[in-house]
Amino acid sequence: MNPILVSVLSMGLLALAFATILAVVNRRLSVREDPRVEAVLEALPSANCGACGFASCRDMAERIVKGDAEPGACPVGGAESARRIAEILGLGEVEVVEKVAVVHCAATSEQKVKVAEYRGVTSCSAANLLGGEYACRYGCLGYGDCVRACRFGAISMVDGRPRVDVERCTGCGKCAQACPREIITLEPYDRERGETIFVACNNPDRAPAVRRVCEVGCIGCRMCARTSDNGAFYMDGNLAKVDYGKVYESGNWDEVAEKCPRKVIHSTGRVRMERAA
Amino acid sequence: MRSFRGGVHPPYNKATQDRPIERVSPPERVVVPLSQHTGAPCEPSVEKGQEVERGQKLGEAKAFISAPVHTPISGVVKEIAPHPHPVLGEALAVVVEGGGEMEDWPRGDVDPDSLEPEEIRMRVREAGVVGLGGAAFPTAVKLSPPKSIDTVILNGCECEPYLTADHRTMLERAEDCILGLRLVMRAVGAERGMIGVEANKPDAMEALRRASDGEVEVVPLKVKYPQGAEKMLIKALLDREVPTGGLPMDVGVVVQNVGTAVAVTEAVRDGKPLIERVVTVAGEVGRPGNYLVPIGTPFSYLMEVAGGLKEGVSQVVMGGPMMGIAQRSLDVPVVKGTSGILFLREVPPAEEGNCIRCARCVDHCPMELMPTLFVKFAKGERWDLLESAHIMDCIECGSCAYVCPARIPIVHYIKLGKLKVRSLK
Amino acid sequence: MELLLIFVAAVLTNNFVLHYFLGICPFLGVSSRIETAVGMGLAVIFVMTLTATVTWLIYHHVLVRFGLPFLEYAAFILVIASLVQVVEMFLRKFSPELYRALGIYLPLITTNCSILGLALFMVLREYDFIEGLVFGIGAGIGFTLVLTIMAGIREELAFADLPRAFRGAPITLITAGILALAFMGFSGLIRV
Amino acid sequence: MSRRPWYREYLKGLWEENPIFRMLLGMCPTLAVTTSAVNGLSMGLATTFVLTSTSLVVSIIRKLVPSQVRIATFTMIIATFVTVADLFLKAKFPAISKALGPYVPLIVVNCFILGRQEVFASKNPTGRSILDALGVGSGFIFALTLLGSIRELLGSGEVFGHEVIPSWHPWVVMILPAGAFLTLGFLVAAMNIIEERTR
Amino acid sequence: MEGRLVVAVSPHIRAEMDTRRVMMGVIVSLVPGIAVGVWFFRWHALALLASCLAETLSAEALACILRRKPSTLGDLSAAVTGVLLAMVLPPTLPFWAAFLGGVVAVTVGKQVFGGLGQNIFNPALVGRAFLMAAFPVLMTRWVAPGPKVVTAATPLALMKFDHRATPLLDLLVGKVGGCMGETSALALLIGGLFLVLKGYADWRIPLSYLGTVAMLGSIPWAFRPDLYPSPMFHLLAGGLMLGAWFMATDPVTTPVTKVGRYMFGIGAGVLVVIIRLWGGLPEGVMYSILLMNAVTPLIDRYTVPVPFGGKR
Repeated sequence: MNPILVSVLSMGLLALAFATILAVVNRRLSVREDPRVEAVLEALPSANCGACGFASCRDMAERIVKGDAEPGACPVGGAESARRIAEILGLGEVEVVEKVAVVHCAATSEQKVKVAEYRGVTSCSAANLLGGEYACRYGCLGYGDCVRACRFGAISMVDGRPRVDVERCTGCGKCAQACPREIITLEPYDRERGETIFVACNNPDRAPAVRRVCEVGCIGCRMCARTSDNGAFYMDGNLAKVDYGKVYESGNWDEVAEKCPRKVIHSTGRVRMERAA
Repeated sequence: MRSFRGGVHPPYNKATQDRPIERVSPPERVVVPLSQHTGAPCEPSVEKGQEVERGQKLGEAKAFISAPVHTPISGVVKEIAPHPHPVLGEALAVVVEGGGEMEDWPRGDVDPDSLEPEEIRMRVREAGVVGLGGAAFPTAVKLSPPKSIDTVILNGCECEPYLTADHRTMLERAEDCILGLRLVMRAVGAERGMIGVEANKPDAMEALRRASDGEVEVVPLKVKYPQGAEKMLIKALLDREVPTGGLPMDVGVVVQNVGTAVAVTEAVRDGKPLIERVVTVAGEVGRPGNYLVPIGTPFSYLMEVAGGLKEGVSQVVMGGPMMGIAQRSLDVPVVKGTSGILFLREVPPAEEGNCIRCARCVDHCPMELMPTLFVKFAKGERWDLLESAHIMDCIECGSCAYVCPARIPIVHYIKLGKLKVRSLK
Repeated sequence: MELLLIFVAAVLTNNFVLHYFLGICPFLGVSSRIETAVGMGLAVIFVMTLTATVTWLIYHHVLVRFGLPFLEYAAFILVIASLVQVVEMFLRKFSPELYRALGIYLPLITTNCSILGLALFMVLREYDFIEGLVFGIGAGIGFTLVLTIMAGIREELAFADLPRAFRGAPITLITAGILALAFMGFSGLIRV
Repeated sequence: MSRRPWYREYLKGLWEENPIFRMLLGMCPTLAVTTSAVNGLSMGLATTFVLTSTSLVVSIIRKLVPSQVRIATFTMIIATFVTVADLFLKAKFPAISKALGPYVPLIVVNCFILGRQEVFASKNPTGRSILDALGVGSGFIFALTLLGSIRELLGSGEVFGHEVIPSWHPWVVMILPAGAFLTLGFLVAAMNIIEERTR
Repeated sequence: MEGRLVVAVSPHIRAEMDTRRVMMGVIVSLVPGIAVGVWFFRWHALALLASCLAETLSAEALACILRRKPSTLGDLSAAVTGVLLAMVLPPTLPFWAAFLGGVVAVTVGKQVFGGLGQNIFNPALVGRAFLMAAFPVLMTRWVAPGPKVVTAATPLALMKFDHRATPLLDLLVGKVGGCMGETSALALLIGGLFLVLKGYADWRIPLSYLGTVAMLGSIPWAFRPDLYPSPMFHLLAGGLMLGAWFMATDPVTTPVTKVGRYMFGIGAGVLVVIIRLWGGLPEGVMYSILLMNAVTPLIDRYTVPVPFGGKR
């Protein structure tokens, strides 16, 4: 017999036999999987970074489809992936407010009053168990848990306090979770000017107590609350706070920041504009 | 001699064991924190400017797990404000100014068998008695166990180096210890009373035996740290193991510190609230010793009473060196859980080496845990794995860190890990 | 006795991973967790046993009979691909957990050279049916053994402070190298 | 993807998508045959031949193949070309064929050949697919030859059979499996360092 | 009170034993073995020791510089590796080969894994296994002890290939061919007992290791004493004493659990007997330990003890 013919025939028969088996098995053992999971997974960045708190992107995709997670739950994909996921699931437009991390303590290691020698695990959560080495019980401990928590390299320690690179910050909130003193929060930014205004102090004590522990803490003088034209600044006890519902409508917030005697009202500097778009 | 597995033998340094308890005349200003115990802080029951009598209640315990606080001196309430606290860092405290010499509290009389258990519990609770061994758990709560109790154990081990307050208490107040034990037995309905004492205190055992007329068992135990940990003590005395996550009452036992027993006696017999306690002051001070100190006395005042500091003190610890808490300043007051104040010169080196997996920590852990895993997971921030490694069973006795040749602050990692495990739930 | 020699050789002395470099991709990829490694290993043992059986039958009763041994690569790969797909569907149905854990590596069993290598070696060494079967099981067990040891080591290394450049594949390869050195102790145990 | 200039399709395979150093695929032949530089080079050439031919065919028929059976189809195509390469080597270069042993047929299951079909040839026009295949193939040849040279050098003091270090005391371990693993491990680490420095 | 107070988590006192002392203890307990080696092999032994030490120390220092970490020479672990490596090399090995062994031991065996405490395999044995694979001829060229260089086979090789037993007394004293520091079982035993009794190492592994070898070794001997070596011979010959007391007790590469340490010893013992009796090589101590090093993570993982008060 012609070897070519035999080859073709035998391979063909083999292929046929296996195709049949596969077909049968496929029918017998088929598992129904929601095709939307694959689609949602496509819309996610697949970085498997874990910033959302789920095990993996696939895990998150399954949960989104099940309804256990919001379409905008991926902090990295941001508005774009949220929009696509919402589209896939037929939910329509989803509003995602973009935020950046701000640090409510701006004191350098020299400006904070040091009261103890700390020996132990070099992490903020660990140091916080002992109160750390500085007198202020509300300020930055300075061991950089937030730096390690950030997967985007957006935070670095400068002069003993964290500095957020707003260009890199995705607003995922990992740093805020990592900070044992809750000094870091996520706040919206001014879409016009691309910057976030915030109070760089978290100490609610009265002026003498603040002055004892820090050179630059908020002393609760109410100056910001008095000079703001639309009440965008208010006092929470002895600590100035920003009302983000109003502050970007305010016409004079940079003037308010200028007037603060302790200069604790800071701006993040310009956030990359295309993120807002 | 009876004991438990694991444990360590730190140098005991009990230089103050021959120094009789000495009463400290009260300072002019005491700071009485409203939270000196495990559980909910109590609420102030006085106002600023109010005059108070010695023994008057300053704070009322509203929650079940709580204990009231009383003023150790007569005087005027100066302020009610946050104040440095030796355990909590900062807590609401009542400041009383006054002073004058303190007299002995008038002694009452009581027959333990004639009192109803409820009456005992009520008096103990009103007196604000908490465990004086260090953990400061409200005693009245321990006296109302929801399970049946067959044995009450008095803990006279005092296995922490330096501390001798319990030793002196047993020696000088043996009868009050025994009476306290009988009151506790009456309150929980237990038949059996035992006192476990480390074998290095034969004089204390002798005194207790004499005072007890053989009714309670005074048992010598192997000299080994942490013999005085509740679970280790129960294991050594009764060969019962408290189940993981459980309490002594799960094996039918209530454990009380000997100092607590004396406080119970005073509360029930004399109606005296817990306004003073025995504190061992040791280390680099002029006159180390055992002092009967009013609660709320600042450490700095006590330091002066004890003869002032010597050269080169770099660390002040409240409690023993194995489990005590390092203090940031001497402005903190003596609280109910202050068993000792140590002024230490030598401090363990700051440098942490690599774990060489020598397993000394594993071999010495009295809870038979794997501290290697705790450090590994905590360093790798795998908080999820810590709980399944049984981190919550750790009693933080410090044996592992004590023996670690790499000088790893294991207990620090464990405390951090526990914090994270709790916050993940 | 002959069978025992084949078995021990496949497991220890001529281990597929450490001696023939077969199945390195899954060895590098799936060895980061012990559970996954064991799962993968079991899947490979299963597939190898099946492959040994089926390819032997096909080679001897189809290809040789019709004088077509030059078709062996194509035929073998066809058999293996189908088998793996069956295993995949099987797992998907009966053990979704395992299916998820093994993830993309299940299809990769198809391209796991150890499976094709097994078939090729079997033909090369002219094993009879039973020998082929023992060889298949042995090779699978050897693969699983090394994979599991590696997974244990890598779980430990996950907590080590490795130099950055060595994280991931490099340290795994170096560890495999040392493991290969250690396995040389078995040499001479069996002369193949 | 196709917006890139055409020569990038070739160049990317040399470094960013180098199958060995960056993507860590196709390790089995890499480790097995690189006992000498010549073996590494031959294996690289054979693999590149298979890869390029397969990419050519796949990119031509890419629209005809239903997605369910695409993997099987690709594999069969690869197997065909591997058989061709194997028979060619056996006929023309028997010595090399013997040295490479069963690792020539094992090209069939080289993960990155299939990988290129999946991610590139099945989605791109013929010209680009061939460039891509040639690029990745060159990267593969580069890696194999480098590895083979190092192992040959340390193992016998020679490279491509030429004495480089006179009176070198051979390190036998380098031609053993252990040497292969260790060398590749350090090589990948070195590439990681280079990558980090140049980025 | 001058200055600020130190805050740290308890305990505030520490035992005196630190890593450096542990390593020093190992070195001290190796002294008898080294002394015998130097006595028998003279300047060969000293030169070997010097080149291994020089290389492990400089490789360690270099690795620390490259990784921009503080120097770890002070913990003496590199010194221990150097001494141990020298002891498991043939006395006539050229210096450049010993040098290479030192490099491999410290870099491949230890530093690429992240340094002290994180390596999976015993560094000295990695160095030796590498040399063994690289230079099989050089690594099996043995000389008889004494001032003159006379080629001699090791007792194990004599046993394996010629079925000739060496007198036990010679094994005990060390008047036999073999690696620089492995020949005298007695000297090693003294050092090993010191190591264990002073608490520098755990006794469980040597005990279970030696015990397993003796027990398993006696089974074939009981049937064919003419063909198989006696258990005493097993214990005293080759590198077993050195391996059991000093290599298998390396804390870094052995299990941390007590049960695990018994398992390690038993496993290594089984492997030694298998390799010695049926393998192609006369000696299997090195391989047995390396192989058990490899499974140590698995052992540790599956022998986690039940905590106090847990269900047993």
